[in-house]
Amino acid sequence: MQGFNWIAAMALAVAAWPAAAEPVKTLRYILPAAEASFDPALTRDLYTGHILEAIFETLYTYDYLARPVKLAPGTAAALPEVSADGKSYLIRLKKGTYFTPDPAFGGKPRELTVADYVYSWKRLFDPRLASPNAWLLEGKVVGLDALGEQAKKTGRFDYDQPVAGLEQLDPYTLRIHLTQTDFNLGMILAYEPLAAVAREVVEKYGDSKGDVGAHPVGTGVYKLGQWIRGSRIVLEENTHHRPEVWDFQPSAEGGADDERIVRQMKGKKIPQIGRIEISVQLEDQSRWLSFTSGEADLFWLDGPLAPKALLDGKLRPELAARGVQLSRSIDPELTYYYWNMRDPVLGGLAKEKIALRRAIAMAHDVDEEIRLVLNGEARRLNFPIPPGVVGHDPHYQPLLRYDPALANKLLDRYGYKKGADGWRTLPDGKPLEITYTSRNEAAGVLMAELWRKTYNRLGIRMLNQRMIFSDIQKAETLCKIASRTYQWLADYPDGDNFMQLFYGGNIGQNNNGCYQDARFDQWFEASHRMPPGPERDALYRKMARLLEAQGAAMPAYSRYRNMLAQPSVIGYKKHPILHQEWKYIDIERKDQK
Amino acid sequence: MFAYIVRRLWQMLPTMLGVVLLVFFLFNWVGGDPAYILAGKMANAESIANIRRQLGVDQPYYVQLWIFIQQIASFDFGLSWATGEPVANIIATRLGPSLTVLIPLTVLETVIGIALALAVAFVRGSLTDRVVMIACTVGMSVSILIYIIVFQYGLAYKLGWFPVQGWGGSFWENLLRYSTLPIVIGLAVSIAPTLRLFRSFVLDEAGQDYVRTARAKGLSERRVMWVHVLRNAAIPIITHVMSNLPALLIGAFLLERFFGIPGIGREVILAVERSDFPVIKAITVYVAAATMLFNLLTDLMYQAVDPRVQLT
Amino acid sequence: MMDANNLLEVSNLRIAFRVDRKTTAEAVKGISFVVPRNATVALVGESGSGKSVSSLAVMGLLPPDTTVVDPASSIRFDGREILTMSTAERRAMCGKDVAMIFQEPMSSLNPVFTVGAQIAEVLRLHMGMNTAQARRRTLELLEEVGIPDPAVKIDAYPSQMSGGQQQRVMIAMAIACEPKLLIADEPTTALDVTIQKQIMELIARLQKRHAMAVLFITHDLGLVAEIADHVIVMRHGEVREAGTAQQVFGRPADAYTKALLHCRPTLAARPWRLPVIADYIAAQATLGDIAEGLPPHPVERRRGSAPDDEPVLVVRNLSKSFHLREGWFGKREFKAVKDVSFTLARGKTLGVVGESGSGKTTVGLTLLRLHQASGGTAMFEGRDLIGMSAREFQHYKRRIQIIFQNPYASLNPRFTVGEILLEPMRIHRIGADDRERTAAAYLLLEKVGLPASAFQRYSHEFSGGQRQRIAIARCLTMKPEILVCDESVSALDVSVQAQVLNLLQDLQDEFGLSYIFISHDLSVVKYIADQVMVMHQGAVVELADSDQLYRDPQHAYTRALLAAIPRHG
Amino acid sequence: MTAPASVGLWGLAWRRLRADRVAMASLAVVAAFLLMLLLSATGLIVADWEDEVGVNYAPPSFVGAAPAVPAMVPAAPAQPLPDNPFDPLADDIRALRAPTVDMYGVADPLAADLAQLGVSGVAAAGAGKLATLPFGADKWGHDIIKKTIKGGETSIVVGLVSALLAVGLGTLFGALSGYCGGAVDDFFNWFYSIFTAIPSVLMILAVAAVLQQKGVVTIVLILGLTGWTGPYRLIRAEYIKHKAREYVLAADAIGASHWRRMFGHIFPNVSHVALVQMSILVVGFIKAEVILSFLGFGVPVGVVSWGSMLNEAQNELILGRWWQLTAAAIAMAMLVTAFSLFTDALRDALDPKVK
Repeated sequence: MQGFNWIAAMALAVAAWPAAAEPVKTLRYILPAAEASFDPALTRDLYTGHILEAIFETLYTYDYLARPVKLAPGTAAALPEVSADGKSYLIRLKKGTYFTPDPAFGGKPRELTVADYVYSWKRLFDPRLASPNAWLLEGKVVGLDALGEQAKKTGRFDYDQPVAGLEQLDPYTLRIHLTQTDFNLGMILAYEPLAAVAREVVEKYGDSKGDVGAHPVGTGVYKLGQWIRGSRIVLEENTHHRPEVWDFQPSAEGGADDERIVRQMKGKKIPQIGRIEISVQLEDQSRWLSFTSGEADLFWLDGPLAPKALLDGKLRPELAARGVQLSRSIDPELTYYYWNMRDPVLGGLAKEKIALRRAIAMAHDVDEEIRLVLNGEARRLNFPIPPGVVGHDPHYQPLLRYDPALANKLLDRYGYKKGADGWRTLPDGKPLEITYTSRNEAAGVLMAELWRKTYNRLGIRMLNQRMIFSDIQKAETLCKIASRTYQWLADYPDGDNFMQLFYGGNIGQNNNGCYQDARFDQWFEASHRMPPGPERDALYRKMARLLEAQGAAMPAYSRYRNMLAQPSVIGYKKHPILHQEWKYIDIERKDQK
Repeated sequence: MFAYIVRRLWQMLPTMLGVVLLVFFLFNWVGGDPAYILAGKMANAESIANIRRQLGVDQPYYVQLWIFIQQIASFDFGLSWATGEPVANIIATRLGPSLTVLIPLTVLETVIGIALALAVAFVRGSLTDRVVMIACTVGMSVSILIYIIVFQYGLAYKLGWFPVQGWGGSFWENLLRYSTLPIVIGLAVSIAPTLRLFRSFVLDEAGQDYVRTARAKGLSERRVMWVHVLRNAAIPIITHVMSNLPALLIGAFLLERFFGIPGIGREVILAVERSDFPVIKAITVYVAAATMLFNLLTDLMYQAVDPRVQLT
Repeated sequence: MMDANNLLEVSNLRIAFRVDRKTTAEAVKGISFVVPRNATVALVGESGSGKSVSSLAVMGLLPPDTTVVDPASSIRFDGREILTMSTAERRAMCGKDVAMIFQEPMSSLNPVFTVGAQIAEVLRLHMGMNTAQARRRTLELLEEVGIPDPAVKIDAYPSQMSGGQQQRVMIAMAIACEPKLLIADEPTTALDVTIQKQIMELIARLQKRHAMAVLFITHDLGLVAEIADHVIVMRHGEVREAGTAQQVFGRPADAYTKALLHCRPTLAARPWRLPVIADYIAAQATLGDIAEGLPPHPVERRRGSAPDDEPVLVVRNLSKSFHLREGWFGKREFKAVKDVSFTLARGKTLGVVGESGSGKTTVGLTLLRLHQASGGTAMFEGRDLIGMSAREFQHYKRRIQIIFQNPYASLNPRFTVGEILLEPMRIHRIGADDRERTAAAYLLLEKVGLPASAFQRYSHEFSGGQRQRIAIARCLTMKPEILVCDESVSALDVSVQAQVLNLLQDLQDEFGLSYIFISHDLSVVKYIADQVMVMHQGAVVELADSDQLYRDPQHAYTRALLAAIPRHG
Repeated sequence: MTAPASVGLWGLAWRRLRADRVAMASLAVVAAFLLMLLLSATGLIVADWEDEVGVNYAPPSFVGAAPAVPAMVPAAPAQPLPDNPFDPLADDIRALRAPTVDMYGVADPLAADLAQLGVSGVAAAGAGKLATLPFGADKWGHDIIKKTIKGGETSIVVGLVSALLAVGLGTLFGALSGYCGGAVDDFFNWFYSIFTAIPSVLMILAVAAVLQQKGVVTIVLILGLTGWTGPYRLIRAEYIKHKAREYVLAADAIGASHWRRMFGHIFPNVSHVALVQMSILVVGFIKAEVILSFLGFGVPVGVVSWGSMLNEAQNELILGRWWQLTAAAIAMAMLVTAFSLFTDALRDALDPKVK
């Protein structure tokens, strides 16, 4: 054992080595999946979003504590001035926001102007970049789409050509002209792909085939320090950031917790934490053991780990005793089941097809799914717009309720007779088999198993098709998936972002059930032009009811987001839209290692 | 010697071509359409067509194949579809962590394997020998997944002997702090099959006539084993160790995933999960090339060990 | 009891091997013998006689986990009991006082060390020499055993030496520490006759010069006639006869010894039939004791070609080259057979002799088209067997057959004897149906001297001689005209060899077969062949009637071959 | 017909095997597993493994029921629409639950039918489910013992069939390559060098990355198509060795055709190599199936294998539900150990030194 001790001693010596030079407060965080490119235009996953949100800044952001969420100015001086017809937005920037120093600026500080935003938004339309985020502004801003079209023809995107819809009144003032009424643009502008990047940086490091994704230069509170791809990301405080002070009001539903947070944090400089160390850990066991052994300060308690820390939605006593804090919120997310309206077996508005779909919906035990597949970490949802999103109706009563006996009777009535082998056939005697598609991973298997139970309850044969994500997406855009469980996370917390999932005009994009109904489309188009309010909510209720009545889709649940924090973390509360809240919190470590 | 190496390299070309064709067939022909992953959540037909154009997957197959061959020849596989990182950079940076674990692991495994194999061969046929062999068989029959889960939970978490996972910036920190437990697990998993294999190598040699001669000379059993037998058994041992190395690079992916080691194996799995074809293609081709080069290296090493081998 | 003059005294040695948990097989059944100082003792016996086991027991080289040495056994060396020695004591003795050389010098030397290192290892271990001293002494030893250019060869690896040189190295290693006893276990069996002679002479010379005792183990009684002072004959783990060389060779007392002496064909005589052991054992049983062995057969067989011989196979300029891949695309040609021409007469035997690598086996294989000839013709009934298509040759296959050397490898181990015999008949549609073929097979079994019960058994259940009979029976199923016997009796014990040779001769007499008899053993060829063709490095150096060739060899190589044959009696 | 004394090489091998106690013990274990496979495949046992007999994650009987479980079970059937127990709005929803729902002016096409059929209410869920099972239950309440047996069926079949495929391919290619030599040999060697240049894990991953259809057949194909190289190399070497053996030359001399020599003469003499390879591969493939399941290549829904169980149970372990992992791991370790030991003994028994 001599040798072992020697190694252990060496290891300790090595571990102690960097400790001396670390007076800054450090927060350690774990991502459950690897990050991708740090180019806002190319971001597609929320893991990368964490980092982008810290490095880059959007015009708008959200109030830390306000619930339901409230838009707040980011680099903009104030909320936008929207014209009455909802077609024109006037935006003013705060002065004195600077990009972090970079050789691209020739060593001089470089102030942020509206031209940076205009440039960043143009990039989304550059065909060479093939940004997955162009849809955020697609068809919205006057003249912007035309610029992209022109580039496809000439092969070169002309960034210098002005866009009529993006009127730069002065370096700090921008007026956006929209092609149609849209009251949600403010929330869209808070989405991190629309953050400002500097043209000099992009041109220095190279776009598209270049390496700008490895050189993120933003105006945010943090800048990129050490980066071992796919393993370790260190963010350091941007000491040149414009001074900000923690000043938020407790929200009504936040109660005592919010009061405490305000008490602890009010008046402090933003940020308090000077260094964020993020490690990527792919395995559940590794993550959990890391957190419980104190190697992480904030912990995203996802999926399968929830029962380890939670009991009936509350922190387990042994963790509570250690002072671990739980912050729990519902993700602005809708999980729903759809049945393809163009599928020869399931689709169509004929009564026996509606009966078939509704019978299936009635035979599915959503609560069992929540309990078994999600370990209880979701809230049953009857309305297509989840809580915390504008337009949600907590009082909406579902039409489709779990009642397998009734469902079977309904099928009997419509001639789906059971054969000698115990399986039902179509009314015309042809075999009845329904394909349920799921992703090729653990959760996909579980869901398929659950659905198999549902179909077994009805005496319907189910075939499980498991595909990789890209193939599912491809098949969905072609209306080739018969039925699936689909999850939609809000891009912006407005009901419009959810109702568009069923809009006939979005078939081939994300109306994956390929649902098309003239009444629904008409109501959706009307709601799209309205500002939020009771009038729009009423329309949403009719739309939700129609979906249920026709058995096109059934809302299922929204998942909880559970964040655990070590006792040393101060002022933490999970925000439903923001990926992370690092700049709003503090940490107090007695044994600063 | 030089002529031999040149000739061997020349002979690798058809194999390499086969690997390239196979990889091309798998990914460009059978593989799914990457455009849908990259298009994001609001994909429409037009943006997908644009992505396909940017990736070059809308070209005829022979053009794609030619591009692929050019990429291999120029060591430039372009950028990862998922992260935009140059593929060459991915391979260069992930190799270090993998080797930090694998080289000590291989060295220890080989040394311990040889020592134990010789020790067991001393008592061949005895009860100890049989018990050790059965223990090895039992050890081999447990999935590596279980070793990792249990060792990480037990040694790192419960006993706190090792960090649960992690990877640092300095080589020594990585080697002495973070790699220790993965190496221990790797050893626990691999020592049983290695011991069995090496034992059979040693016993094969121990039955040879020259061993009888050595004993007839009055040499001690230790010298017979460690000098006469080992030197001959080294030939299959070298073959085994060398041919295992490139495969181990990928095979250690479970260790790398569980312990957060940013190595090649983990990268491959990540790429598979993200359908990041350029990365998988590049790694496959390079690992295949490495395998072939290692085979050549093995043959060159034979010459040093075995005078009967004439490389011509 | 201990005679100070006896270096090694083996008494009541009893060794058994564990077969499985319950059964053991006794290999040595309580033998006793002595090796006097300074004397050469030959331990003679056929395979399974226990001679090697006894010698390995002296060296302590028997596998410890499966060997049971009877506790009553005793091996005393120089007054010390070996069997009860500690391992360390025995190690100190082995290689120093007692040394051993083995049958296969190639595999007995460690392939990855230079010969110098392997010799020096003994010197450093037992003589306490340092590296330089050991190297000097190694050079002397290599010189002494007749390695040419020892200063170069000392750094050579065993694979870079010929078989004879390897055995010389083994000998050098054995005598390095001036042992009192050298045990030589069939040291020349794997070598060609000319080399065999040199090694024998070397051992004899060294024995005299170093005043050591030699325990010489061999299956070939004739080999030791010239060098042995004492001869011990063993069979089935027992000593059949022991005595001085003169006594054993001159007046053998035991029937088995006599059989061994007479079963082997000699150059001097060609009896009508070779005597076999059974003859002697039977004679001993009936006559009690016979002083001179069996009376020789009254008629000697006459051999030789005659002008009226009907040629059955005429071979002209047969050549065979192998191509070895070399370089990128290059090939190197190796001529195994160069322009061989001969005529085989019906009912006669052509002997083909030569040392290993002379191409004699290739000639046989090429004639059967088991190897593709590179050139030449082989005319059979006016057709060229070499030139015809494979399809045509299929019909000729049954008419020219071959019996191989290794009786253990030439029968398919997964087939019963019946299947082995029926297969050729089925292929060539000999016989109307399987019943008829089976009947024919039983007849043939009888003909080659095997019991009918053999039909249903597998070849591994038979001894080497019996297997060779099965192989012969297989050929006979097709009623061939020409039989190529490729070293067909070389792997057999002397007594069995005689039986098979007799069988072959009987068959020739009965069916008028023509044999091409390939062998390295000149005595056997002399006995069986009418004509002898001597091959050397792929070419024919001499072709003559056998009596003439042995009486008056024309070529120097033939003479060298003949001179190397050990003579006795 | 056969004389009692006459035993073929296989017979001899069997005799040697029978003398080996470890071999016979492991053979008994393997046979027991195969018997279990046969019974479960024919539906004689564990046909009902999918019945949800226990509560979710019911612990093993010898551990005793989890305290929280009985409290939860009766709660479920109490309400027609079970509320999430931590739903802050639960009370409001209950209060507002009316016999009819507001249709907001949307017509229900099935209103008339449903009115006739009436609301039947939910059958009591969880009623009659056991709080503990002999070795516990999984997520769905399946009996772990039955599931393990059923999973064994899949795993062993996957192992056997894919090993058969791999050895079949390897033997065929190896026989052709070794026997024919020349261009045929060059071609197969080229093929072999390609497949061995790519490490098998990477090969499996690459195929995994592109393959659309997942299922048992896919697993078998992946394993079989990547596993043939080992048998190929050995069989080819054996054929090269045997091709030059005298009994094959003798067969040539008596006029046996190429085909007959390849498969009539040589194959029986190398088949033990194929057999040993086969058993080695079975073990390897049963273990590989676990890794494949880990990577998401698992068996389809409704089918269970040890791999899918281990994969499922991986996360259960840190939640303290160790029984599924333990059951699958032990079952697998037992079979694999027995199979490996048997393979070793088989190899010794078939040792071709007899020849």
